[in-house]
Amino acid sequence: MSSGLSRRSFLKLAASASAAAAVPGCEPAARKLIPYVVADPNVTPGIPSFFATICNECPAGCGLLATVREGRATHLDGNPEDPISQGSICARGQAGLQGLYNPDRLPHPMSRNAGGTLTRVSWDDAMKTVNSKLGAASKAGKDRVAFLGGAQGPSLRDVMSAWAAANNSSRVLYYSPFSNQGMREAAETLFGRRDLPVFRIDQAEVLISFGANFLETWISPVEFGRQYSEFRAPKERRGSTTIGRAFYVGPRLSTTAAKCDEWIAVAPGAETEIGFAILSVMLKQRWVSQNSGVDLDALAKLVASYDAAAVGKRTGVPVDTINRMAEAFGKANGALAISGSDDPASHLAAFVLNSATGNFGKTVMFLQDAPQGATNKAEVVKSFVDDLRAGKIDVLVVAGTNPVYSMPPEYRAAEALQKVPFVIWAGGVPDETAAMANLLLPMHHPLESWRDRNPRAGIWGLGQPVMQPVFESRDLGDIVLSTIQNPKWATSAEAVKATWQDLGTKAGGSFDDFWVKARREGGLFQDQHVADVKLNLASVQAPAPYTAPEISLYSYPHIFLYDGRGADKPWLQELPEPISQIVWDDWAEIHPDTARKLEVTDNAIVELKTEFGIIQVPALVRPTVMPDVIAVPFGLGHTAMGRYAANVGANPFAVLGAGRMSASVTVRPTGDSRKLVTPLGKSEQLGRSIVEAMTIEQLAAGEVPEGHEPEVKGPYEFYPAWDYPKHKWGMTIDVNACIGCSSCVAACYAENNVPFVGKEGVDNGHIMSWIRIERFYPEAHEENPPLMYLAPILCQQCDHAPCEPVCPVFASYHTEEGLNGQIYNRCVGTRYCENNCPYKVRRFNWFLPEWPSPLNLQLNPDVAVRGAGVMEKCTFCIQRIQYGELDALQEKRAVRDGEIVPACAQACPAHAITFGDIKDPASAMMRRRDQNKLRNYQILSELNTQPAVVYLRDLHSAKGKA
Amino acid sequence: MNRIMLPLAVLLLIGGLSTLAFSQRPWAPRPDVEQPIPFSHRIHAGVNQIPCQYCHNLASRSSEPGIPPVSRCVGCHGNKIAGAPGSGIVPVTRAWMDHSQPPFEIRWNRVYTLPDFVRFTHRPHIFEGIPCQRCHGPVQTMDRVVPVEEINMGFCIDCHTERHASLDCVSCHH
Amino acid sequence: MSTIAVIASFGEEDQCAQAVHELRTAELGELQTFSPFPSHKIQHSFARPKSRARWATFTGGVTGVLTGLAITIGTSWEWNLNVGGKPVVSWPPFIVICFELMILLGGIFGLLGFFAFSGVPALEPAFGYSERFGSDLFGLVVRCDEPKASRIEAMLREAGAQEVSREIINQERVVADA
Amino acid sequence: MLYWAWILFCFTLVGVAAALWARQIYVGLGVSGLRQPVMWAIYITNFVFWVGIAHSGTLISAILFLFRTKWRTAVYRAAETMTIFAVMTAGLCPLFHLGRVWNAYWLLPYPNERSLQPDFRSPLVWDAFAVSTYLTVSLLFWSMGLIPDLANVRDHAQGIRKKIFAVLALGWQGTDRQWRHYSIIYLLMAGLATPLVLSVHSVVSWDFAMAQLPGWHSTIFAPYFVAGAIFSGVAMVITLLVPMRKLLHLEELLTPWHFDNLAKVVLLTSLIVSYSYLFETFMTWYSADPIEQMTFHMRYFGPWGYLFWIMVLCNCIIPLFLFFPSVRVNLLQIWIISIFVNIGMWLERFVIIAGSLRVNFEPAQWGPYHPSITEIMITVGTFAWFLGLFSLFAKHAPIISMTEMKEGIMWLRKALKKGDSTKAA
Repeated sequence: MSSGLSRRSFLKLAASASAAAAVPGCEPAARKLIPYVVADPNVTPGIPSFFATICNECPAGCGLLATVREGRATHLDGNPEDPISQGSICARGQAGLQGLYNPDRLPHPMSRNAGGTLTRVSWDDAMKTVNSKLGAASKAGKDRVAFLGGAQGPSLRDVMSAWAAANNSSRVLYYSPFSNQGMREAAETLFGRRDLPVFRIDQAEVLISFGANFLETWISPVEFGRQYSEFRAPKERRGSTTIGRAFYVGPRLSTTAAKCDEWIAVAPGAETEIGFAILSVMLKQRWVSQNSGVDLDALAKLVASYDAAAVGKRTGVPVDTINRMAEAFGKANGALAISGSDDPASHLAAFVLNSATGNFGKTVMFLQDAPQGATNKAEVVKSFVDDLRAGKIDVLVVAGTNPVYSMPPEYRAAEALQKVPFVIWAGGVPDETAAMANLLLPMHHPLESWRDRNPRAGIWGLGQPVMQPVFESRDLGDIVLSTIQNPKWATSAEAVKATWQDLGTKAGGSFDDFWVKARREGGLFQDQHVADVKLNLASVQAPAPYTAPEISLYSYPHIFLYDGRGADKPWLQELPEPISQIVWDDWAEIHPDTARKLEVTDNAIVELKTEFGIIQVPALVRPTVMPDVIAVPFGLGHTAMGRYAANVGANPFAVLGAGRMSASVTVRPTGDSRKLVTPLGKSEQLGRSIVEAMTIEQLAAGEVPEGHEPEVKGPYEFYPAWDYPKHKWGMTIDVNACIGCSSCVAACYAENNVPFVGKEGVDNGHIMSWIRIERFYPEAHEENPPLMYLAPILCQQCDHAPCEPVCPVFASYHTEEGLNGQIYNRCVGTRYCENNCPYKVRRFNWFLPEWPSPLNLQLNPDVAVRGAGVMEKCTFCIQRIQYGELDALQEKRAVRDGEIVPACAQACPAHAITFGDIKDPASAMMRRRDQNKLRNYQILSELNTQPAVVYLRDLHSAKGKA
Repeated sequence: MNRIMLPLAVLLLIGGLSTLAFSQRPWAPRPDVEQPIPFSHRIHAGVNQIPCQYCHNLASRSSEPGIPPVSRCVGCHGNKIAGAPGSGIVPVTRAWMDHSQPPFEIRWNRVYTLPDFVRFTHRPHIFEGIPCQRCHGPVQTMDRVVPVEEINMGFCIDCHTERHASLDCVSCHH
Repeated sequence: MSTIAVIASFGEEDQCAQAVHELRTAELGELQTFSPFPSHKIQHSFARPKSRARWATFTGGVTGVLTGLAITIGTSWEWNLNVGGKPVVSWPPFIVICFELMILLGGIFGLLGFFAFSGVPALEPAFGYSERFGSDLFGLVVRCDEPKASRIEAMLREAGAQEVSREIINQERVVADA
Repeated sequence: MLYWAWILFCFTLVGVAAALWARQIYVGLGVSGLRQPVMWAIYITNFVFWVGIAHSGTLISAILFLFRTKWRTAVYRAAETMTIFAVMTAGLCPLFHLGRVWNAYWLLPYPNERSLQPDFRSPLVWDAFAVSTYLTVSLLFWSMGLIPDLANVRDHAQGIRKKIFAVLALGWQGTDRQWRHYSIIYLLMAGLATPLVLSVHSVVSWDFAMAQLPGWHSTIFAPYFVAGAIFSGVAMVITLLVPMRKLLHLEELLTPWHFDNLAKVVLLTSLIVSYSYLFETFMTWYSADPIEQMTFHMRYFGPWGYLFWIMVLCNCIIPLFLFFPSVRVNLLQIWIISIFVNIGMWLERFVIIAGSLRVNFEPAQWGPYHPSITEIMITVGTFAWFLGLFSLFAKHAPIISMTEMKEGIMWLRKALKKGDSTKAA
């Protein structure tokens, strides 16, 4: 940002040019226009600027492209240059904006007095205190000052190390609850490496996931979502049309499991058994690749006690299933086994499976360089917390991590923090750790600061600030660098630049060009050579045979709230978890059989007691979890962290052992209940064609499911058909590619100023999302159903739209480009259109929507904010269509295919949504329809509404074939 | 009979007219807008023939026409910038010299506003060669800009119909 | 020659009707009756053609249908909007509007026609009206030349009039009826 | 005193409802229990209910006038008055339910600079036309019938009352000329009102039948709704007349003979309505449309099944007692039956409107509905508004048509003379 502009006037200008707060109706727009003194080259009122930066919502390190309007970031998309995100981003990434504009962010430094109350202090006073405390501590002895942070990029690590060194300390620690310690341990045992390998699901034909929710939270979900849709796409393989076959072994039918062919329900911890049993079958059947280099004798010894029959007995999995998986895996041309279990032995099994079939280097590989470990080993963190408790630290700086919330109870982190004389907390929304800190400093949001990331070898992401800070916050690096004398870099921006200077030197050429390119492309992306690793089975001990506890608790990172960092973002709370469809709460999924045994029903609060403690969670009785397992997601149960997160649900971290995601548990119904809220009505389709599926065998044979038409029939017209002179916009949605991640939903919230309504609002049926992931269970009578039906449902933009002729005032009408337009300012709110909409995709504003300041700064100025009493709906992002058409008009050319992309299609990591012109048969959208003619269907097509959206049926393998 | 009907008709007429008069019309122009600087469009655009888009340089590519930054003023006024005390250029000088001070910013008063549900964008209008005066009136003759046309939907629609421009509702309302 | 009004009151509808019939056939003067309810017999005895007010209703109905067609088709052409793929001029729904406007304007025109033809609202009271004519008696006023009055009185008494009286009326106070 | 207490009670309830409505306008429709997918519920139920109530008034006054039915004279003024107030109430209901009620006038054509007019293809615009026409024509018809009676009141009133009624009576004196034109126009208005009353409820039923929602999309809706309207309307007439007869001492004018005839109409329309229920079910089965069948299955056996069965009890079974002549002349018994019919017919509309919305095409969007206190109080308010207005009118204006009663008494006297006393008994 140019320096010629004060932040206040800049914000005022932003406000004047935006439509954010106004309401259709009568409120006058801003009446003052304040010019720049010197025009900012990055800000053109009315035209978005784009900044490449990096995402901080999980360790995957996706590249982002931030849309900045009038100096405000309004939308986050994937950075198309970035090899991980490749232009798409998950819901959590998009909700980063709500972290940036969170109304509960610490607005200014605060200090806690002896009484425990917080008072506002100035930055100068705060820094004076910090300096004196640090000075005293560093003089008191070595290692009396410490830093505890979340996963960080190389530059900030350098800064923190330099700071610690200047303070006579070496204690800089990084902690994050999900850092794949099990996989790192297994890799260290087998290959002598602690970094994470690279997975290529798209290179496999068969995939076995041992509890790895790779489409939700595991390692790099956006990348895996893209790979998985490639893997599942029907392809000619060895003479027949097939899709990749996927097995999910785990306690819960997660979104990932739902997209697989088969869910093998096992109790938590039993995944390892299945893995070894598969190995044992493969060994017996000689399906182990001869030239894999695996020591077969050692392997035989390892799997000796994992005979399929014995494992089947111990885990309850049919032997036949194990054999089938072994056969599929062993015979596949490219197979991949992954594990997301907390048991290191399961990772061991997965690595051995991949090695034994010769897939190392093909579907999974280590790269030659290994990035610096993002977080510290569990033992290191534990001994550090012990040191804290022992009073060995005088000043502790905590930033970017929330130990009080997410550390296992055995660490006793809260107690340890109390023993530290002076805790400085720096961050956004004050969380549980902040509640124990002596000094609270507002830290820049990642979108406001310079930083970098090295998520894997060859990928260097560069994060640049995309806008001026919203609050009186400072960058963490700047804060700590200002406390040391003669720092190597004055600011963290300089530190980042220095790191990149090194990279630039290695890359060669002029640094200025390199730096411009890096900032434009969002980083440095280089191809990396695959490392040749050798499997070493010598030191591997077979794990002890598994015995299932009577009832076990299984916790898994919530698809949106992850390790709890998403809980303060209303979008993420309001997105229904795809499988349970629950919003704004956590829940204990209990199998109906178990529920009967325990005598609990939906919404009854159950008390879950482990050796570490007790949590109370409302029950959700569903068949989506293994019997005798109770599944509770991580992410909720905050006692602080702002209005959206605090006092919602329970925190499973508090009852689980270090690094564990499961535990033996005793369950007691408390007799109380709390209503779990979902926007979902019924869980079955009742035989209606909403989400359709077919087996790959049917597709290969050229058949269509019984009672369905092979392709979309031509329109039946009673009246003369309307002509669309220019364009006729349409969409093709591949249900098979859709992974249910809800990224499209989040993108729609961001792009179209869709308000959130809170738990009560959802319960009252006021949810506003224009697009939703619909989830249906298969019905009992269905032959060969998929595990779950999942598909995005949005306005179908029908040609014979039932909603249009019933509107008395033409608020709903058909545009000249085939869209179902909704004119908000004309709407009188009869709601007849929604009554007559078979798809129920229209949303009514029951109240005046509210975005607590400064969340309103996120609003898209191209879209009107709808007032109370108005119906609203999806229009395929009409503002983007208009923008594209105006661009084409100005450049005197036709609109190019792919030039206009609605927010949902842009966000989709699996590229399930394609948008284009129906009148252009060469458009990617129409080609996708044509190439998958047998899979085309339209929702409720018997109504002859003639939707502009054509879905492609979901594909899965027939029962027993997978 | 007239004794009843005539007063009734008058009453109805008065009622109707007052409803019209008092009904809210956010797009209605406000004829008297004082500006912080006695900036004259007549001198700039009329006498000196400076093209509109020299200062409002975004009009051809953005929805907004662009309010010229102070630097644009300084660019021409150059060394005469200081001006005599009390001259109209003084606030510009102050804004230029002392731009970190919010009190010295220039706060233009908006003359034309559209309600929030109208998504007007200048870009296609400039591209189609519509003279600025079509909507803004003969600005080059005005010392202080006052609106000439009442920019309501009827005004837009008349011109769109005449020029066969888009009459699709979503063009402006979304 | 002064004009005389003979006012008679009857207790029975039939008697009044009979008197009207006789006086009308005798052509002795202008007749006006007052009755508490619409008497078909009295109306019949006047032997007048059917009321022309009914054409007002007809005109209103036709105007309504035409107005309906004009506004529905006219306003549809104004914007030519596509709703649900239906034609811009969709006849079936427009019939509903035409029908309702036919009824509406038919009713309003009918009432106006009634006002126009019957002289209601009447600002001046009719000559010879008595409050009892509104409740239980039938009144008959005969306007005639003075010499005929006695004969008329006799005829009225014969017809069964309960009371017969005579009044001299000024030219200005002639009942407005023609 | 008791009377004024009753009026105060009614208008207090109206005040409460008005305050809640004002709050709903200010805060948003979220204060109602309406939700996805039940976007229409009690407000529209009330609308259909009150329009239905209105219909019997026009039926009694216009249709029976055309058929020269003799028993109508004593009750038609009350029935017609009920029509006016019921249409006024009904006209308010769509306003309660509008999201932006301040723009309600957009439903009617008026000149504007944007040349924007309503979409005449929308059943809601037909509604706006039908209901406003109905109100206007009913008012004209009613006030025309009132003119001779007002003249009569004028003739017997004193002082200021006389002056007021003199203006209201428009100088009516019952001359042969006045009666001549009056009779023909009154007849023609009755002739217009008859198709109007059929059209209005048909249009109201098309609000639903024109939608493609299962449970709404049905061609039998127009006759079915008209019969239902007359059913509920005549029941409401009985509900009002029985206490009115007692309180205003009209025993001489409103004889059991009148009620016997009203009860027969109730019985007939009850049978038509029952037949419609059966036929709707048959059509659903015969259509072999699983979605339609599911909707009806849910209507009978779903979570709101009990409402349906209460409705069947009230509308189909209880009215069967009217087959007994002794019940038909027992005022207390038919009064109780009429109240059941009112409840049943209100439920019928609710079951059709909200019940069908609840189980729409999209199972994932099925949802419950619970009326909020705002909706309940506004519903109560509509009843209070209607009853309050009716009470005021019954007390202060000629609620029995004197003119027609006079005609009727004349006829009765003659009938007695002829010895034809059976009808009169």
